[in-house]
Amino acid sequence: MASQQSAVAAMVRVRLFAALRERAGWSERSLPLAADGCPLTPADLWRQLALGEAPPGQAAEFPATIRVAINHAFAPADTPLNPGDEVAFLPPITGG
Amino acid sequence: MASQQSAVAAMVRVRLFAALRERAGWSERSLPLAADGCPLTPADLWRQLALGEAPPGQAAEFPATIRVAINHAFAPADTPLNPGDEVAFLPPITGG
Amino acid sequence: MDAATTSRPRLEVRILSRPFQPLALLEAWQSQSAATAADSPAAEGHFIGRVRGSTASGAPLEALELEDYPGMSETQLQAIAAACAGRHGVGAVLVVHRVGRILPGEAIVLVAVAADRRGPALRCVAELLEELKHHAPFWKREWSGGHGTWVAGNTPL
Amino acid sequence: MDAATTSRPRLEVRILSRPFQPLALLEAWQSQSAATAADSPAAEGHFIGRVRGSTASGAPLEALELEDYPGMSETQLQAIAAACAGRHGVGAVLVVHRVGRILPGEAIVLVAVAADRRGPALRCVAELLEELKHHAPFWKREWSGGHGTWVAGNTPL
Repeated sequence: MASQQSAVAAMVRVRLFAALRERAGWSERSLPLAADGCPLTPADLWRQLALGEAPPGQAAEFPATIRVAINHAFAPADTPLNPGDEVAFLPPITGG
Repeated sequence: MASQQSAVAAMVRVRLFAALRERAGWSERSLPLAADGCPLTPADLWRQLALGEAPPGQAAEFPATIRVAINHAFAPADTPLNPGDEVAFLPPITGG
Repeated sequence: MDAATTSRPRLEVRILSRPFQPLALLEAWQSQSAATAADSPAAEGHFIGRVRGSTASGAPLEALELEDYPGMSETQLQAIAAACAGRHGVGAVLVVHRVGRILPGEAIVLVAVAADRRGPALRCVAELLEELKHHAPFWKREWSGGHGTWVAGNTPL
Repeated sequence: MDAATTSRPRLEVRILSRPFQPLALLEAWQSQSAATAADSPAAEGHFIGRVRGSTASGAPLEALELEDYPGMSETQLQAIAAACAGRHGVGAVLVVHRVGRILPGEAIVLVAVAADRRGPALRCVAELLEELKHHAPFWKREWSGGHGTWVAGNTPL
């Protein structure tokens, strides 16, 4: 039971919106939090998932135009993630 | 007929409002325009009618807080008046 | 809707001696500004001012008495509305002002502006309000304890 | 009415997936803010934003699609409303935002602020509007000629 719980909790949920979602072709994924033991950040996920416009092989800087939310609150892209976190990548906001 | 018309036209109407009206004790008067041939101004009327707070005998400057309207439009207190003009003295405005 | 900024703005000015319902007047004004829903302005700003329950000195207010200079008050409101509408390039302006005896909670003033953008709409409302508070011939008297006192100046921003 | 500035402001935030009538929501909101007419706020500012009839590039617009981040959009609107209300010391704030498919002329956003003075009421409306346009997770897509285009940035002030 305990190991099953920690396996569930050691995932993060990734969400994409609007143009970003359409470019990637998906809106939501669950990923393991730390395969190599290092604390994972949203910027790491961005590269791993090849969400940038640069070809997947090339390491691209995290773009200044994209904002990150962790558990519904804005957060820096280099925030270490915790098990169970929901990470969202938000293209430029155009509401109102 | 002609002389009667010019006698009517050579008057000005004076109107007071709000606190100014209550201090003077009247709201509207008709006065001859030019008894001595000089062009009459609202400031002249103000002194003639002793509308200021200074004792009637003392010549008081036209107060900066009072605005003048001639025929429903704001005007300087030294504007020469024309026959038939309606001159209003307006205490500080407090609408809205 | 670009027509709103290039054609002559629609101005409506009303001085009322009886209580009015701001939202009812806004509804009538909106229905005049757009023949079809798609013609509705992209941005609309409103302001409603109401009588406070107490005097400037903190006593309970029985009523506010609003005196105007009939004839000039309409002319001035119209001139102020036209000037503000022109400066901000807005499509339509509504200004409603009460006169007479006004009870606490009743509306004294309503300003509404329709424009193609939020900036001009909101700036025009604010500017119109300042202009009419200082340049339209209206005077307030507060009635409290059976005694009337002319208000000396406008409330601070 | 001094209570409005000293007590906790009343905040109401709504995200709606169906068309709404701004004046009807304002009426309901007003009736909640004042138990009696005399309790009505002295100053009230409103803003209504509606869908334009044409796209950013001037083509006829069929509809605007508004996507949000459910959960975060409510949280953010609430946080923005609370922060603006606190900064300006206002008594009550209403924020309504549409999502989904919105037709030309339909309302997208409604902001209303009740306060004891005109300055805070109008400034809070303007600031709230800017804040939500830049910091609440909503995205617009314009549909024209059967083709959808994500809007790249907000319209200028």
